Amino acid sequence: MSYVQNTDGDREAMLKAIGVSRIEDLLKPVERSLRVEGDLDLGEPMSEPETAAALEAISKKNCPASSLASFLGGGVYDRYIPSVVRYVLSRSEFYTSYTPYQAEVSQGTLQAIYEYQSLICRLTGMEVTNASMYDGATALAEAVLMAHGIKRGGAVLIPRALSPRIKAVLRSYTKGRGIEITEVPFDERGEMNRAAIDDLLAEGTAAVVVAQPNYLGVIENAAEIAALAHDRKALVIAYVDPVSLALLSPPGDYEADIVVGEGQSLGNPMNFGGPLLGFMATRKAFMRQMPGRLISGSLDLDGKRGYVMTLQTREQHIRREKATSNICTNEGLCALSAAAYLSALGEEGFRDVAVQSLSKSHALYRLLKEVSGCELPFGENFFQEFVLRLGSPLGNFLKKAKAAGILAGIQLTDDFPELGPGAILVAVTEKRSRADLERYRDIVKGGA
Amino acid sequence: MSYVQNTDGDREAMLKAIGVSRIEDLLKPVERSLRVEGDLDLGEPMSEPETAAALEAISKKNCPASSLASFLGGGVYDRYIPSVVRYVLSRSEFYTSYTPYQAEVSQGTLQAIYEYQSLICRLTGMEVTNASMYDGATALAEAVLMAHGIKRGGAVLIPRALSPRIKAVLRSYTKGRGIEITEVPFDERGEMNRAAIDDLLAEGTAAVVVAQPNYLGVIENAAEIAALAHDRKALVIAYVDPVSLALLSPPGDYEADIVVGEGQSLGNPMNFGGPLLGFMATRKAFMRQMPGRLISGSLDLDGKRGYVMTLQTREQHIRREKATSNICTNEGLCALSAAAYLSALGEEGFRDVAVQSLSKSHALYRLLKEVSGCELPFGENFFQEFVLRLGSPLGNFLKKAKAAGILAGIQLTDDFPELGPGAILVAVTEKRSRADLERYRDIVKGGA
Amino acid sequence: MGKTVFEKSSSGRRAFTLPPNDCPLEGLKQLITRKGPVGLPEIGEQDLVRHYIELAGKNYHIDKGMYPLGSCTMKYNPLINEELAGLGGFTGLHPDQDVGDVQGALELMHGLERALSEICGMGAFTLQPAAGAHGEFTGMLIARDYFLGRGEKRKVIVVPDSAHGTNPASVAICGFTPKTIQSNELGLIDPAILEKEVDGETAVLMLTLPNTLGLFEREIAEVVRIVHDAGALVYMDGANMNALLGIVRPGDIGIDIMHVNLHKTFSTPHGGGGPGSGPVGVNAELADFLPIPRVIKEDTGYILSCDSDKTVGRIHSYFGNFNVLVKAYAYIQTLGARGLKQVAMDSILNANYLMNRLEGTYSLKYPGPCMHEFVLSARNLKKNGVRTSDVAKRLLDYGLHAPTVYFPLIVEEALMIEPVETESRETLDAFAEVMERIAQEAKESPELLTEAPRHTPVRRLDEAAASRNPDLQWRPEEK
Amino acid sequence: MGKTVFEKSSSGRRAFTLPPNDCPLEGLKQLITRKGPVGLPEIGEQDLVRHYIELAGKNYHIDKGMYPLGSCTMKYNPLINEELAGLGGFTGLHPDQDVGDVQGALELMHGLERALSEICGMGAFTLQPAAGAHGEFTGMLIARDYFLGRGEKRKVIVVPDSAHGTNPASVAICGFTPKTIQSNELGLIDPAILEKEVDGETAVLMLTLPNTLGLFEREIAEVVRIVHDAGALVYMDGANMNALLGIVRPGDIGIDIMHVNLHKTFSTPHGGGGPGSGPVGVNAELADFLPIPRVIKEDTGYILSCDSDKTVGRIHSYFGNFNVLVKAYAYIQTLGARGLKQVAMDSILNANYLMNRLEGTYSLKYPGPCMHEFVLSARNLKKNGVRTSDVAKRLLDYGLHAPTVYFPLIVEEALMIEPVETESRETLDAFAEVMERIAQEAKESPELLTEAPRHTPVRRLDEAAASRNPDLQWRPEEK
Ligand SMILES: Cc1ncc(COP(=O)(O)O)c(C=O)c1O
Ligand SMILES: Cc1ncc(COP(=O)(O)O)c(C=O)c1O
Repeated sequence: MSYVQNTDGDREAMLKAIGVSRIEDLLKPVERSLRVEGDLDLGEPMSEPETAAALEAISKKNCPASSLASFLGGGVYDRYIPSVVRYVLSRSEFYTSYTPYQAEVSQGTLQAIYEYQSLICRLTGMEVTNASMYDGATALAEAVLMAHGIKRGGAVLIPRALSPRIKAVLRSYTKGRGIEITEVPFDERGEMNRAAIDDLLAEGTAAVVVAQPNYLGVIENAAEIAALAHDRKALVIAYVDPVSLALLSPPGDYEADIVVGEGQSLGNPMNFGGPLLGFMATRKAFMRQMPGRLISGSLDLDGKRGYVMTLQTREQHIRREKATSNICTNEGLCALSAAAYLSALGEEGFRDVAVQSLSKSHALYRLLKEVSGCELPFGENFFQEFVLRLGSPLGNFLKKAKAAGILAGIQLTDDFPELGPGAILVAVTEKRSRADLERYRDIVKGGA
Repeated sequence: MSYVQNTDGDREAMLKAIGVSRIEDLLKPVERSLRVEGDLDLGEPMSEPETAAALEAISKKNCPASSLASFLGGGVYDRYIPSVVRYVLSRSEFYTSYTPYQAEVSQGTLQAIYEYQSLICRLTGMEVTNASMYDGATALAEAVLMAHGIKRGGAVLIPRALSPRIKAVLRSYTKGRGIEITEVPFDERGEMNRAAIDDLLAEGTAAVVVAQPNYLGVIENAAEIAALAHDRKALVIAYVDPVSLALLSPPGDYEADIVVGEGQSLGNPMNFGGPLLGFMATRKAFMRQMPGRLISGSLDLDGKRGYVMTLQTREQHIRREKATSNICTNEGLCALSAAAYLSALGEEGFRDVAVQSLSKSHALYRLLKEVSGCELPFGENFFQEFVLRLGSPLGNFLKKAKAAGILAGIQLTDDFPELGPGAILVAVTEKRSRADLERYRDIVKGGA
Repeated sequence: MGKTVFEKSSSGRRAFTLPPNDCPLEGLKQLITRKGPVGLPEIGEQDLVRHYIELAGKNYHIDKGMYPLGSCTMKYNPLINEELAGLGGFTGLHPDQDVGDVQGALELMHGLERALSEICGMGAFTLQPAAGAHGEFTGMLIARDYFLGRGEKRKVIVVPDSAHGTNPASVAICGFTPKTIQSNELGLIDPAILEKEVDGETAVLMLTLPNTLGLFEREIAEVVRIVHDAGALVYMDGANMNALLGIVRPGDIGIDIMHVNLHKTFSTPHGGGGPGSGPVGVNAELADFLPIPRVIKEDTGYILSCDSDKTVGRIHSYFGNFNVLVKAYAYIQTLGARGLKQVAMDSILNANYLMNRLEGTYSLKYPGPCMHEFVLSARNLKKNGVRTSDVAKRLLDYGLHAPTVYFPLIVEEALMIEPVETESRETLDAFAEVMERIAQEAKESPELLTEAPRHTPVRRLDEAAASRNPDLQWRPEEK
Repeated sequence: MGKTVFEKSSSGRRAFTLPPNDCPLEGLKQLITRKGPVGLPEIGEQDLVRHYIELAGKNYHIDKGMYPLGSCTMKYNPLINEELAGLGGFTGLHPDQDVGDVQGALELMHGLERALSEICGMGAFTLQPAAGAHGEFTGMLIARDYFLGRGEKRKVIVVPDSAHGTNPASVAICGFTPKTIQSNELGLIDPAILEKEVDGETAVLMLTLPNTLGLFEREIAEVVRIVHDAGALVYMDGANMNALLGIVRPGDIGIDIMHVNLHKTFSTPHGGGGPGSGPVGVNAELADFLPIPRVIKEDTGYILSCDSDKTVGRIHSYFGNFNVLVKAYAYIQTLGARGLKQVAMDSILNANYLMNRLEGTYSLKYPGPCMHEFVLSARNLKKNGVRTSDVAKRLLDYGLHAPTVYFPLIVEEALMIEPVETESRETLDAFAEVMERIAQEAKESPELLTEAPRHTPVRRLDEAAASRNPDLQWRPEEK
């Protein structure tokens, strides 16, 4: 089937109005030799039930983490999503609307995103934030470009304990500008090595990136790192997990200059890793250097409150080659999810998500500590994720866990050979029950 | 969790405004001795994820027909439902609105039901129809009460080949009024025995019910039966399958006086048999005797078209004990489904549903005809459903079919012992594929 | 704007197509007897969606604002319940499936019957009735068969004058004769009057508790005693059960038969007119009269039983509005005992708060405290040429819904207000403020009321013309 | 009315609660370093739903009416695709799951890559870019690494003056230098001018086809020849691919790199600003430069491969906007080859029909036939003191959305109109009628335009004040 509405009768009447006899006549500007001959090799049109059956069959070839006890994290988390979030997202007023170019008929989207901005500012303790970026990785890359722009050059220090995927994106984004990126190793507690930072920081360093918690789950002493960086006039970019901010100091408290992160876990399904939600916040002073769309409150002709896109001169519509970035379509609907999620949970509920993730991840850590042969290289200074080392190749263990309905974690050894063989990253969210944790422990016990 | 919004602070302020100190003080009119002591035995409140998990677990204890190749019918059918129908039903403007008592802010529901009425009139060829009844069975019962009222008494003839469940409901509804209900047997072709009708029809007979097609799937010569009834001044009540009306004469053509039926298969899921959608249509002359709500077009003060509930004097709000029936809350949302369904399919699409059901049921019939030991007691004069007789108890056959993912049909022997042992009612809708039919044939072959 | 779907039709458009037919129609054409088309509209998916979005925009609904409709208990409908009722394991069940394939459904129904029995203090429940009035009818059938079984020819059902219209109608369609008794000056049943009206002819006293004035029958113990002493039964219309959850169990106070409205008390949505569900509960002695089939729990699982020679029979094709039952069950699970009691307490608090605020502005015939609702009268506005219906229409102009009007019949110019527990104090205050402003307007510029509404999709519609000459279906000529 | 969620907050309300925590927090308090609350609103589920329903009511959207936004291809978003993208087998996948557990997802991605390659005539596609501009950036990275690999220091990207703003911006953030070339009097690239601008410094010609005037580059074969002869690559911004489906395959005419916007051409919804998806296709020679990981089909199943020493690397955390890919895949499956071609044909027909009707009323700088869109100018209304933005705002008063305005930059007072194929003739006629009425109003009562809109939730907003002093977050003091 097709979603075209013209009937043959319509077409005839329209062609007559135009004054040609066939649609082909309108294709004159396209030289015949350039045109496709015959049909594309794509198969026959399908009816709705056929498409549905085909896609359902494909979906059943997957074994989704959400249907198992998943301990996978590393940036994307399996969390409870309140029904109200799904409901808001299912309203076509939100999902079938375009970018709010005509503010007067887009107050729904505009106010929702304004509220999203307000919520992100509160979470991060920052003054301004944009309306979303593609994901945490590109948000960090844009933050580095932004810092590099503000400082007019300079190298950037990043933690080694940053997601290898984020590091890869950062490399792709910065190589065109020739920005030097240096990794700061982690110390024996899994924290960013402060001595190494001290060594690597030069007068011209543009920025130091601190990940809080870092990719290995470890809570950094972000304030100390920020102070070190600021001492040498480098900007501080904090890459933060938004849920952790219910319990950890907001980056505003340690005077971060730019804050970025991945917001998927604020009400968005995992969706095989996309769409995600990159967020970015900064100080008011850097507002005009920040990429991305901004929504501002304003007043209408009658003095009534309303919302508009603002500072569009920073964007590519107007300044084109001088734009702060090329981002245009962003992840607006995911930002709406995040706003609905945070509003549904509220102060108490959101804190509870963080508290449960914290206490459940520590409960598993403690259970595993009792198992012999089970190494936990870093201490208890972590939020929701920790490194577990089993000492031998993981294939068998992961298979056994899977058979018991458990996705045990992300393998780390390829990306972090220094962690030794059999290292995995174990994430525990509020969705896991004590019984899941005990089952995990039992499998480790059986296999170790 | 609870959906109450008052906080303790709210309660305090409100009690203060009222001038009492505790909510209990407002319970003064309820003598203390009448009150429940302690908590009900219902368990602890649950959070949303807990409720969801509990209900999902229960739902998984079912093996839904929709996930198998189902040949169950008998009034409720497994049909394709267009996504647009689900979407319309998911809009809270429709499902969370009340009965349209305030017409000016209920034009959405009112127009939708007006369109539903128009569609049912077109399907049945009748002049007026109401806004829905509980189900086909109660619609038929109300039609019998209505005919009895119009004729001021008299017996009612019904086909033996009517759903046994509908007959039971009819008995419950009519026993209070002492209406005599007589079954007319079916002949060797499965049709309502015309000679028997002739015999049973008396001058005072209130109505003859004809089921088209009847419960055994057989297409009746409704026009002939109607003529017989009208000859003796009895009213004709047609109980029709709405999908069959795409291909069969509308009851208006054979001058039925009241038309009723079950509309579930017009865009409503099977839902374990509820909610269903009873429809009822009649001649304009009987409009004021018809039970149920009616929506009429009208004009507003400014001459703008709008819709209102009308002839409410027939209902219980005003005339109370003289109301045409006690029905108040009806199946409005199911009527909306039906309207959306018929509009989505349109003339061609709806006809295709009927054509596919007809041709697929006949294809299976023809396949089974080739299998020895497989009896098909009635001829080819059927729509979408037919009787298959295997001659021996069915337990084994049904089990084997189920194991092959097939729900083979409804057992008939208890309700229709005259059909002999091993009789089942086999329904084939447009959802079944030729492969399903062949699989069915193979199982019969293997087991017969 | 405002066109019907028929006027948006253009031949050849499609919003849905079936997969191709893989079976021939050959040799079947003679079965096709319809001459000419049905006359269904043809429209593309986008335009059909727009049609319904346009209609949706013209509806008030609970997610837009408060519905202060007395007796209707229009409370919030939790989203999760909609999701759960939509699970394929529920929606995809055919009612003729083998019981082995529907154990979950039967477990849920059995669990809901038990929960309702616990909440109401009744011996057993049936879930078959598809709405409240259907429940009343079922209850009357039970009473009929009960007395028939005892060889008693009792034909009279006593109904207070404040009762909902479905009560006498249900009585009448069952072959009983309704007899109306007057409420006393407190709006309650007067035991002294009742005593005189009840006799050996009386089958049932059909009362509503709290009654439709929002009042609890203070003398209920005495009322029940009088009826029982006369050998009759007490039926309770439980549409107002919201106020009693966890506070009073009707069975405990002697109610013999009752119905509840799941689409009110148990938060299942009303769907613009249905589907609803009106389960009926009976005391243990009457359990055998309940409709068949009944869900029975056995050691090996749940079964559907038709074994009962006393049953009133079937009153629905299958098991009632199952999809509605799922939502009610989820609601009860979520709230638990404490949550349900809180519902009652807050519905009572909200009603008294609002009554307290508004009783100076509109007149209150029967003094409080009320239970979950209360009835005001707009008769004090009559001198300004303003009627209750004008107040109602003016509320629409403020973007609010009107209360139930002109019911119960015993209150002149009645405005029956039930705020329900899911409304917040801010919402009640906002409603009260508008009600006060309207009373003021009635004095200062009554035409604002009599010409209301002005800000709705249509203005007041000519109902008289519609009922003189109903236009019940769209026809091309008429346009 | 119009309050933010913060102003609707009341401490202690909850719209969602977690199951109780079955693990102790003991001994972990020292890890908690946040001082004081976050400041999240507290609100009940009903009031939160009402909040978003209120906001929803203030949005225009495709299910309400047409979006004649040129270059945006706002077409109908089929409902079934939303349902399918919401299947648990898709939404519940974690990107770090073992490939064995995600074979369906990989099959879908592989199938979509192949379908896009077939549609565009390209050698290979990546699905990683999350939007069109992200695709442009990816394309520029590929060109960069390609020339780097060849040891060529080409730094210039030639961009026509009619290009979308993201084109030069993408060029710049990649470290290239954009060079703008003027369109000729037909609105097209002039091969003669191009020949002069392209040289050994030129890395890429970045063109849009059909261009943003809705015109097909008649000399495209010559244009491609010139660029290739200079050793440079041709990049095509495929945001306007809707007009070419089944008619022209960019790869066939020599395009080396291109992106398509799934959220335009392939009907995935725009979500009020995203998510989108901007897959990038390259010719076979450039396939190794595509981002990793790539989906490879092997005999035993699908794998994710990072084996490529030429790859530009990763440009997204995982595999792009997977959920969007599902919808595009379903769309392509549903339409098939014939359906896609019909999309192009009808989008061209609709555009020419509307252009033909409106070109007398507004002025048309570049003559047709156009492809899927066209650009009018409202400069003829200037004499009445009316600007394009006034026409746009007046359209809102009629319940319609405005076209894209003031773009492309080379048309004065531009009104860029793309009707798309999912709109019916009736809808186009209704739009044209309003456009004509507005032109009439501009002459007769220009204040209707300059003071528009009047019938929208808010009137014209003070954008200047907002940009002088942006209010980017709600703060209690400010209220
Ligand atoms: C007191 C009372 N009784 C009975 C009913 C009838 O219920 P239903 O509409 O579900 O048939 C209602 C509903 O309005 C009611 O309020
Ligand atoms: C021609 C053209 N190129 C590029 C883009 C940018 O696409 P996106 O918004 O998805 O980044 C657009 C979108 O508006 C466009 O119309």
